Amino acid sequence: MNPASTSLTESVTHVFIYIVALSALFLVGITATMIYFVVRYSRSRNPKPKDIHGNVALEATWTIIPTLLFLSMFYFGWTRWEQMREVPRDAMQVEVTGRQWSWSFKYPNGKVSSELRLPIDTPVRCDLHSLDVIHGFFIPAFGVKEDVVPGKHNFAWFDPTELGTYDLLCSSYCGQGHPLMMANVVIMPGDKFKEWYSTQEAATGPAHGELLYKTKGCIGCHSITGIRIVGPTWKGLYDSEVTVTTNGKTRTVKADDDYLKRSILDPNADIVQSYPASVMPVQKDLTPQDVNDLIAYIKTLK
Amino acid sequence: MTTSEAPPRAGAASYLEDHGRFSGIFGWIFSTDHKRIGILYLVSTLFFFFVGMSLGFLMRLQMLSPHGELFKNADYYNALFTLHGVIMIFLFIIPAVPGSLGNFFMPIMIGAKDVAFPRLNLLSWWLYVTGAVIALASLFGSGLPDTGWTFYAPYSLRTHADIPMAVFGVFVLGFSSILTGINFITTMHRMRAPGMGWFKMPLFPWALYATSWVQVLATPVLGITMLLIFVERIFHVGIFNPAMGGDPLLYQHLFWMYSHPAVYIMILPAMGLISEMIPTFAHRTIFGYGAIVWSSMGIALLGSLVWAHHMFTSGLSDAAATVFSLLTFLVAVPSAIKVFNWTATLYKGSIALEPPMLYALSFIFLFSVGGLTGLILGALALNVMLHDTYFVVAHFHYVIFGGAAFAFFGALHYWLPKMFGRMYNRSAAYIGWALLFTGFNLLYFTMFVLGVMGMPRRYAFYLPRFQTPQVIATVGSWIMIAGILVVFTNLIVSVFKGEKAGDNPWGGVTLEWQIPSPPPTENFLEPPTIPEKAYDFEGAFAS
Amino acid sequence: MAHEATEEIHVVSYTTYTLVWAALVGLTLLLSSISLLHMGGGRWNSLAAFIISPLKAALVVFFFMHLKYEKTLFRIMLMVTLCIIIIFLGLTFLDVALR
Amino acid sequence: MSDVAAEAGRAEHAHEEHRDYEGAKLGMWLFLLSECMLFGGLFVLYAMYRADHPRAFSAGGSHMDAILGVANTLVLLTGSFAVASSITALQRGRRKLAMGLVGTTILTGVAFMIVKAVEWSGHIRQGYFPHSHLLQGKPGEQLFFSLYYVMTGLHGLHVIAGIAVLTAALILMARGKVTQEHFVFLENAALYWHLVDIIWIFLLPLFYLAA
Repeated sequence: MNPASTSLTESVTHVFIYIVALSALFLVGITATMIYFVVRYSRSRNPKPKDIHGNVALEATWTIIPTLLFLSMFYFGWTRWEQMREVPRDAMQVEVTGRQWSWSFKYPNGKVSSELRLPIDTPVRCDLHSLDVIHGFFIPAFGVKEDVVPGKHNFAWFDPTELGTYDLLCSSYCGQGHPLMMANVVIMPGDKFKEWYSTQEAATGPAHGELLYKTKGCIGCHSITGIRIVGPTWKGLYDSEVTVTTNGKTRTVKADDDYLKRSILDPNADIVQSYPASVMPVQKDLTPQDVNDLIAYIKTLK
Repeated sequence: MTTSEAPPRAGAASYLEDHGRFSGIFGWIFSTDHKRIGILYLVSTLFFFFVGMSLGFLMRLQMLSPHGELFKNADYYNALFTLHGVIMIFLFIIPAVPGSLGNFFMPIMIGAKDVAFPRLNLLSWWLYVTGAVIALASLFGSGLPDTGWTFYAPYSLRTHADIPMAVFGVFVLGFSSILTGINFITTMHRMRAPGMGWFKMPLFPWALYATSWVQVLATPVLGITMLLIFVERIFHVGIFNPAMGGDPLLYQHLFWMYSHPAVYIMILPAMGLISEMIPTFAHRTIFGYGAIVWSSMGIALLGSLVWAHHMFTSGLSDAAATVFSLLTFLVAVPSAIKVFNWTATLYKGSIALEPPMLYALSFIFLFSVGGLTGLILGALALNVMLHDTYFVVAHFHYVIFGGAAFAFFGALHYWLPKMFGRMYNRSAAYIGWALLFTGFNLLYFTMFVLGVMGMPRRYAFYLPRFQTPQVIATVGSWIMIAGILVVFTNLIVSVFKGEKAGDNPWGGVTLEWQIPSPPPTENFLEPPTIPEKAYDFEGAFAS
Repeated sequence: MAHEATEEIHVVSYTTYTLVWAALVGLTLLLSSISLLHMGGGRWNSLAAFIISPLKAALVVFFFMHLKYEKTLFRIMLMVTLCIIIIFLGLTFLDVALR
Repeated sequence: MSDVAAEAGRAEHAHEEHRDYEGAKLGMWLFLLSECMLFGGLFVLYAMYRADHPRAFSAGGSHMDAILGVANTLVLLTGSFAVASSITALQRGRRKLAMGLVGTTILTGVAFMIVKAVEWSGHIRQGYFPHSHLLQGKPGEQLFFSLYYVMTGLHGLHVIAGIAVLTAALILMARGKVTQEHFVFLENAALYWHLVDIIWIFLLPLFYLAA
């Protein structure tokens, strides 16, 4: 826990300390009493036991007092949580899209990013969408978590108060790439953010391809470093010889533009050897230009 | 089972010798004797415990390094935690205590000859085995099961694993559990010995009574949920598929309507075992018998109403989240009452720190940790932070392993002399316990720390900053497993080679201590003497 | 082993069964005519279903299934089960309706 | 030793012969309550989806043949009446009449299933089944039909199970195993049949009268 990361973490920390302290008190009390009794009334010290069937007053006490304490824990947990559910009106809206296995962030001006860059001291409301299964939007440093459920409009908001780079993790199990479904949350000074926010990303070419790689889910399965994740790596892929199975027949093809285009648009046409079929989703939201840009990006990965 | 040198008692042979109509292995697997069925459950559930434990061991090995010590492919790790969960929950901890110790001792403790429906009882075990075989057959289907034991939609609708087979296996296992519940409720209503009033019943049967109700009324909801996943996978009806208008959160509602009460199916019988062991080794009556009985029923009832606290971050409505959080704090009250009563039972007792008692006392400690961390998770603001992290994993293992399984292991030490007429090696039992207890806390307490640090569960790989606690937890798992091996080697050896135990080695007063060890097939050679009150130690020692 | 099969056996007369059957048929026809003839609009439709169906079920449970002649235990068990179903419905609705 | 074992074996056998009608009925009731919870889960789903898509459910209901639904209800109610009366007949010692009444119930069950088959095949022919093109883009109606197939399908399986149990009762009555004194098997079979009836009583307004 990093108590200064958002405006809410401090009050949540107070609840945490309150409940943990009370719980520790319970635990120590019970354990100490137990150990004392075991020592004091051991068979060697106390050979003659006494049957005590109960004591209404005592039992009533240890029913009522814990009930009240438990209710107080509920109360504090609930009121702090209410604050976490009330989004300030001036919050900036970011559309977060989770898919197997990557995150992408869309800003009000249409800018798309693979990192969640935010200005400091500005409340932000993240609207969470999923394109396939349930994911979990989890920023441990901020204590923020909300499931990203397909067909549902969940949200999370926070108010970062410290500069820095934090991890965004997926908290809800979503398959093979689950542990790798990460993104950076970058909290920037207001002016630096504005500068970044107003810069337009390249709309075509390899740079655009790279953005697509990071935001359209490719990154979840295809590495650019040469290691195997779920699918084949893109490093050195272009113009290499690939052994594939097409309609049940094994053949060797050259990974040229045609091959790559076919693999992006119809992933099950050629199945690369030692990789399973029907893992890659069909890419419905890529324009022909997008596909060309992706291929241009792959070409740069020598 | 070599008890042939035991002097034959007048009346009837022990259940170990009397194989009924069939001999050899068939004398066991076709026996309708509740004691033999209890032993069948004991052997089969412990077998699956060891399978599940081995999978857990491999998971901990994988966690030794951030990039995965064993597998570079997350698929294998995902299969490990799925199988570990399914096996430990559906094949071990749910059937273990009611199936083995419940079957063996509940009829004896209420003075009955057998359960109400002995053949149904055997059918339950067979269904259990069938369900287990079907569930494990899914391993050899289209891919390794990788959904986690929760089978959350829509992931379970899309994965390549053989989900229909797995959920059908779980459905059959649920059916077995329902039949056991029906059998136990009927037995306790109809088969109590004359004079054995409801409020003279020992607390283990009472706990089983509460458990059985949960089994009968909650398990069918799991049944229908699993059936729906099955139908969904085969006919694509879209009931939970968001692409077709279905609502994946309703899957979670239905799943937890069973699976939260299932936690009480696991823990309630264990609490019953603790309520047996503590009075016996303190040599005094239980403190607040009525409170323990009513808190069992209260837990069973309230526990069925808190399911959605597993869904606080899923987009549940704010009103529902508030109500479920409140109910969650209320269900903690009866559990707290039990803990206080057990502790108070030690007061002015004459305590023998035998191995079973050591397990019972560690249960109180570990269960308290589990229960209190449950309060942390039940608080809405904190749940947001801790949900789906190692904190939940640690909390669950403290309650179910530290709670239910510790009570089960303790009760195996407690009742082994009764079941097999032989005593285990006490020093080995102490050593096993010490290793188990130390390793357990090292493993799972570290997980609380990891959870607070923000380590999500079900990760085959993790960020380097989590490595030190992960390594500590793995070392803990080695110590714990060493302990388990010592404990069970000792128990298994003593079943065959242990010293003869008397009929009542601990000075217990419940009915099972009035009969020979091992018990004869008919249980009671003469009608049992029902004490004036439950756990009447003064009366027992006066006579 | 504690109880012998000495409970008194209550034989229900054919007349009772016939009357119950007639009532069930009558209620079914009433319900279907209300909804098929759209008597009083859709609101009556649901209301009729909400009242008449449980009434029919109660007739079956109490007479055909002999609950009227069974011990209180059976009634309590049925009530507990119904309450749990209603609570399940209510608490789930609390989420679905107020999301 | 073997004598002792044999004696114990006989005792066990005698024990299995022990009859506890109250216990048997209690067990059956518990099983029925658990069946109620099985369908209870589906009713929860139905209620939630109907609350989400009231219009679509009404539209879905308009594709149902209400006359067939009502007719089937009457068939099931009559079957329930017959099997209930068969217990009275058996208790009064009229075995033939009792067997005839159980036979009637079995026939009503078969008739019910035939009507059901006609209905399902009709819907499938018209193109109303999960994933059919008629239901594409209509999530509410899709859910209505999915629930319709799942709930009536599961109910149908229970009807088949009920027919099997009643047939077993009929055979046992013919063999003299279920008699005026020992009628608990018939009573439990009847209880199961009534549960099947009750579930249908609720399915009727939920699907056939949902328009």
